[in-house]
Amino acid sequence: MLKKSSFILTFVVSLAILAGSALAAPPIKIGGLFAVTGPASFLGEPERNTAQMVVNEINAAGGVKGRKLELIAYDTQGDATKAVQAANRLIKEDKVVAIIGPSTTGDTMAVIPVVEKAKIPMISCAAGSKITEPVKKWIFKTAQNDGLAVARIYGDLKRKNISKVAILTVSDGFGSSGREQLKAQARAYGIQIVSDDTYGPKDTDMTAQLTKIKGSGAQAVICWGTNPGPAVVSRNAKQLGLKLPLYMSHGVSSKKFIGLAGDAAEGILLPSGRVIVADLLSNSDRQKKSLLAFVKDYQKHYKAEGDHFGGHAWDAIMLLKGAIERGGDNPAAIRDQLERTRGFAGIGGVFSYSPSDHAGLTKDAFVLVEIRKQDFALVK
Amino acid sequence: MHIGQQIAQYLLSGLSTGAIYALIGVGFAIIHNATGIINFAQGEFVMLGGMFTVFFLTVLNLPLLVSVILAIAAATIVGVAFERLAIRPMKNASPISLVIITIGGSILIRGIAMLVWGKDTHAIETFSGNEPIQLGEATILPQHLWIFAVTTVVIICSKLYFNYTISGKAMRACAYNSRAAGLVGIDVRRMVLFSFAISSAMGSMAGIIIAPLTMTSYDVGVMLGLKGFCAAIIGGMSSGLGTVFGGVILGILESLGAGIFSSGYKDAIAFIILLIILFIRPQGLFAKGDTERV
Amino acid sequence: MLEVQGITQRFGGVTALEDVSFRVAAGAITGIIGPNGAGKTTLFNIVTGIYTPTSGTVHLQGKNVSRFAPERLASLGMVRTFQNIELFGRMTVLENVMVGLHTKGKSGILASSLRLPWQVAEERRFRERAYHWLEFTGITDLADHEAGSLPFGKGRLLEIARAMALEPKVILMDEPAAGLNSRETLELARLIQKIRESGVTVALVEHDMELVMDICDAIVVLNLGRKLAQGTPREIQENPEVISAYLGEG
Amino acid sequence: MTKSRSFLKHEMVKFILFTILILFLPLAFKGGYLLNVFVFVGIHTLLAVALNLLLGYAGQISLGHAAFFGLGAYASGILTATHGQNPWLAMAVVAAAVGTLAFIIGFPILKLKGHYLAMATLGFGIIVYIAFNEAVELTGGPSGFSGIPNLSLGGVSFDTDFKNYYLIWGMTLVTILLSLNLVNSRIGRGLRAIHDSEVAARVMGVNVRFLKVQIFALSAVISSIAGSLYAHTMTFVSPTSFGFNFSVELVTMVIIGGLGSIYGSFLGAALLTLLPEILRAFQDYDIVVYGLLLIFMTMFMPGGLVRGIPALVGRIVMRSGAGSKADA
Repeated sequence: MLKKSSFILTFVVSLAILAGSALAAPPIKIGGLFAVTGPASFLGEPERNTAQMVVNEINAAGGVKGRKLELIAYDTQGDATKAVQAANRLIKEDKVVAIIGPSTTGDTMAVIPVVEKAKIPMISCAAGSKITEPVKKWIFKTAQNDGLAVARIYGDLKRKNISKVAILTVSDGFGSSGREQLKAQARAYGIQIVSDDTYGPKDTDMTAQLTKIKGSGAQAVICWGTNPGPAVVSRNAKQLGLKLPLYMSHGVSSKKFIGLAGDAAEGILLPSGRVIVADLLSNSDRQKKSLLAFVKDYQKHYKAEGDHFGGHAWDAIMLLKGAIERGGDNPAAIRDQLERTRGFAGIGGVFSYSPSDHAGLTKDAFVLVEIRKQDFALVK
Repeated sequence: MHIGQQIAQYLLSGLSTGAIYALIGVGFAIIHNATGIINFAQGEFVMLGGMFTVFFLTVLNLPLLVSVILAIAAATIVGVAFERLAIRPMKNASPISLVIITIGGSILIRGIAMLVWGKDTHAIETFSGNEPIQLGEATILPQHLWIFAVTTVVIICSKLYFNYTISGKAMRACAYNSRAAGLVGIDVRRMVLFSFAISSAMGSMAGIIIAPLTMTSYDVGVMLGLKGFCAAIIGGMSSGLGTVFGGVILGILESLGAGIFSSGYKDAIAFIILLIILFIRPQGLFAKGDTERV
Repeated sequence: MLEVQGITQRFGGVTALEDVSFRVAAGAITGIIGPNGAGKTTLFNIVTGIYTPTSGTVHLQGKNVSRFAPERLASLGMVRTFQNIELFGRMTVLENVMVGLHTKGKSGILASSLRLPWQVAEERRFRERAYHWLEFTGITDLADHEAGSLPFGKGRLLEIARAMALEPKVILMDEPAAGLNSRETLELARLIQKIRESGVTVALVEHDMELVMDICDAIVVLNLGRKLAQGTPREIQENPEVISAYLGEG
Repeated sequence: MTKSRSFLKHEMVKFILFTILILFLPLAFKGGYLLNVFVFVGIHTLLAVALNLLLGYAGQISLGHAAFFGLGAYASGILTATHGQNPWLAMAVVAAAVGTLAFIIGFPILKLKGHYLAMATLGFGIIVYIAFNEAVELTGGPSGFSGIPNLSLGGVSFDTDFKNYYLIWGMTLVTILLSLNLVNSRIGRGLRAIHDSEVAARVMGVNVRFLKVQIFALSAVISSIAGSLYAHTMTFVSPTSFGFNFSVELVTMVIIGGLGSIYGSFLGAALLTLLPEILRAFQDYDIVVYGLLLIFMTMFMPGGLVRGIPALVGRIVMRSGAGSKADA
């Protein structure tokens, strides 16, 4: 214990001298709650990696107002009980000034009472709209509402005069939130859901559902899930000769999906954050700089493609950094400054929080992309 | 697409998933019959088969056939090591302890796989292309034919092995009464080890032939293992046709359940049927009744 | 007391018992003997409700008790011991006997967990009765030992004490002398006679001929699933069929 | 006769010491997060004791006990948050309903033995888990159900870890006391008899089938109450907390603590609840360490912590005391 802290101290001191600061102030502690293992690890792992990467970079560049950031990240395993225990530990034992995460809507909803009571600002990386609706004083989020992605898809369907769709959603938090939004917004776009099916996160064959869809008279299929389910769906659709337009969710907006689905991915449409098409954006796009930096860094550190899930953590840390720079490092000040964030161009979109909006994004956070020749292409 | 066509497709889809469950279920049955243990780590061998193949194919760039053979060998080694290190020392343990040991083993194997290979899902190229094959009103993929073929071959081999070879008969003797088997000179410990080797090889084979269709990741074993277990129970823990029927019944029920009733509850439907079967015929659908001995 | 009529038992294609009938007279000691594989233990399992016979009936004190479950037979006053002693190994000797008193109490989950006054009284009565039966079989000093750790002979005595705690009308013993040395067998013979004297009918399956001839009032001989003979020890000893069956077995 | 009486007295002393330990434990935490962890230890102890009655005493395995816990939690949550019922009333009604359900399904399920019983209870657990996920209108589906009120009694709302600690441990201690009484009674002896030899138990007049079902239902009732307490403490429930993994974790708690030992259940629950906190040091390796621990504990401490720790201490004392006699 002593050894470790003295090591950190020396490390901090030497860095502080390098940076030209005179004092070695204690680091600002930020808590992280990520589902690094368990069924939601596809969210938690890139988030944790990104958060650590960004914190390291900020520290290497001199920290925030001359002080280092320290990220204390715990694994929730996607389990509400463990998330609450970890949140308690962050607040009571580690005495963090702010929390980023959790990764899933379920974990987030579970820790909200704890965090609200302790009056610690938290920036969730989960997408569920009920996290910030109604607005809760201490809770913000960076992940785009699923509703925004649904709006993108429905907008495109309307443009193509398609009114009958079949939806196929995964029976986990991600899928059920998508399903809820798909059903809720259908009427507004004049869309009729003619078949509403689900599949299990570990299912290996979806031909039964797709056969049913084939007989349902749908003009398009929307599949809502994260890897590997949608890849199985694409392959099964090809097997059955299902010639309908196939839409996916932003849950598969990474090259991994194309790798898994192979040929079957061709022609699939999906809403996505800008991160996968960063290099295709025009130079006037406000997010382009952040996006390119994130993609490059992630590639360098983790030898993997940075996806928009990692981007949620990137945004959260950057938002926190901005708030601390403007208002200091006590929880109340951070919260107030977070709420005053305007026009921050991050990975997930351009964030503008307000007392009545703790989600901060508009429909523009998503673009529609099509998979062509094993790559993503922007749909104008 | 009329309902007849749909049902044809449901049945065919169910048949192909069922064949997978059957193959995994046979692995359960073999270990159970030789040792009385329900090996909850069986699903992990399915995972290991797929993941080792991915590893040999993509990291070491070996040809498919070599990768498959090496993957089966590697999974079998893990199975044998598991038996030697965790099962054999527990000679006089209660069945409940053995359940916990195998659950612990499955967590351990899964954890190591996660650390070594990461959490990503991986795909393998299909063995013989992706062109769907039209079978009457329904379609399947060439890979499904591989699954049917491998399942059939495995069942025939196991039938031949248990009925016509010395060591197969010895293993059946162990299953019937291991003490008596020991007394007539059968090396029971070796038979137990052997049963683990066979069933881990079988599990990995299942994992390999399904990987091109279902993809593979460190955690595919859990659900597949459970379904295989169900298939074996329905089939009365037989290492032959009973479990195959069990698997196919389960697969078809799931597929019909998803297509006709509710896709969300399809697993629940399968498990409700399982419970009903257990309540009515606890010894499985395809086993003869047995009077309890005192 | 106990009347067995036309019992037939088939396991798959094997006929274990064929049309076996006999009577166990009240207050007597009846021995059932026969070479290995004669179907003695199967017969006991049928009479005590563990197996369901293919056909035939069992009457206890004139009441048809065929196909009754063992626990129901126990409450009607029929109890048994086992060839390979079936003790509750992780419980103490005293507790084992107290299980024998199970049917004598009526406290359920609620009364037991709340320790209601009458439940406490019942427990006290149970303990006193249990000690009585430990004294009866002469193993009082072992009361607090774990049953699983008892030597075989003492285990046999405990099994008898546990069975007697039910205050049965008839007790069936499956090879009570198996595994006992000659001194222990002698003690057992005395104990069985003491049980009979206390008014309990005894039926036993036994291999030890000396013991059987010594204490039994009546003997039933089974061979290959059929009743071969029935009579007093003397009659049986002189029955040529019995002699040939035993000699044939060699 | 004296020894048996002193045995009861001995049990009482143990229980009082345990109660004192629990009452004063929060002083050691100084309001830190461990207090929160021990709230969960309390809930898990309740569950482990419930399962131990079934698994450790009657010898009947259940791989679906998380379902009863979840049914209690969800039903309490829905009745209070959606329908505004009194939480205490809801808890009692739900426990009775869950007990009745267990009683009904207990008859066919407990007819099964060994692996078939494991499979059937597992199947039941999965069916209930699927229902939590799919009945979205009722349960909120996979992303959970929030807004469950805290319990309150006479104007005091149990809204802090400190208050919840005493509430939950109060209930747990009462349950432990009642369970101790139960296992040392006519019923308890019947259960243990079933475990050791079912045939002999039946011959002794124990109505094995009915007793098994009764204890299954009792176990479900306690689990359901634990679920209600969990829901009101967390104010949020989601299906992931009640899946197959948690059922396995419960069985592990009972076995690692010690089958057929009420205090063992506490040790098992405490270890498995504290384990993630300890394993945080291992980060991603925690799952491997957990798997290894399960295997090693089962291999080297077959009697569980409650018997293993004294044995271990004894061995160490003997080693250091008389080296030459160590082999004995």
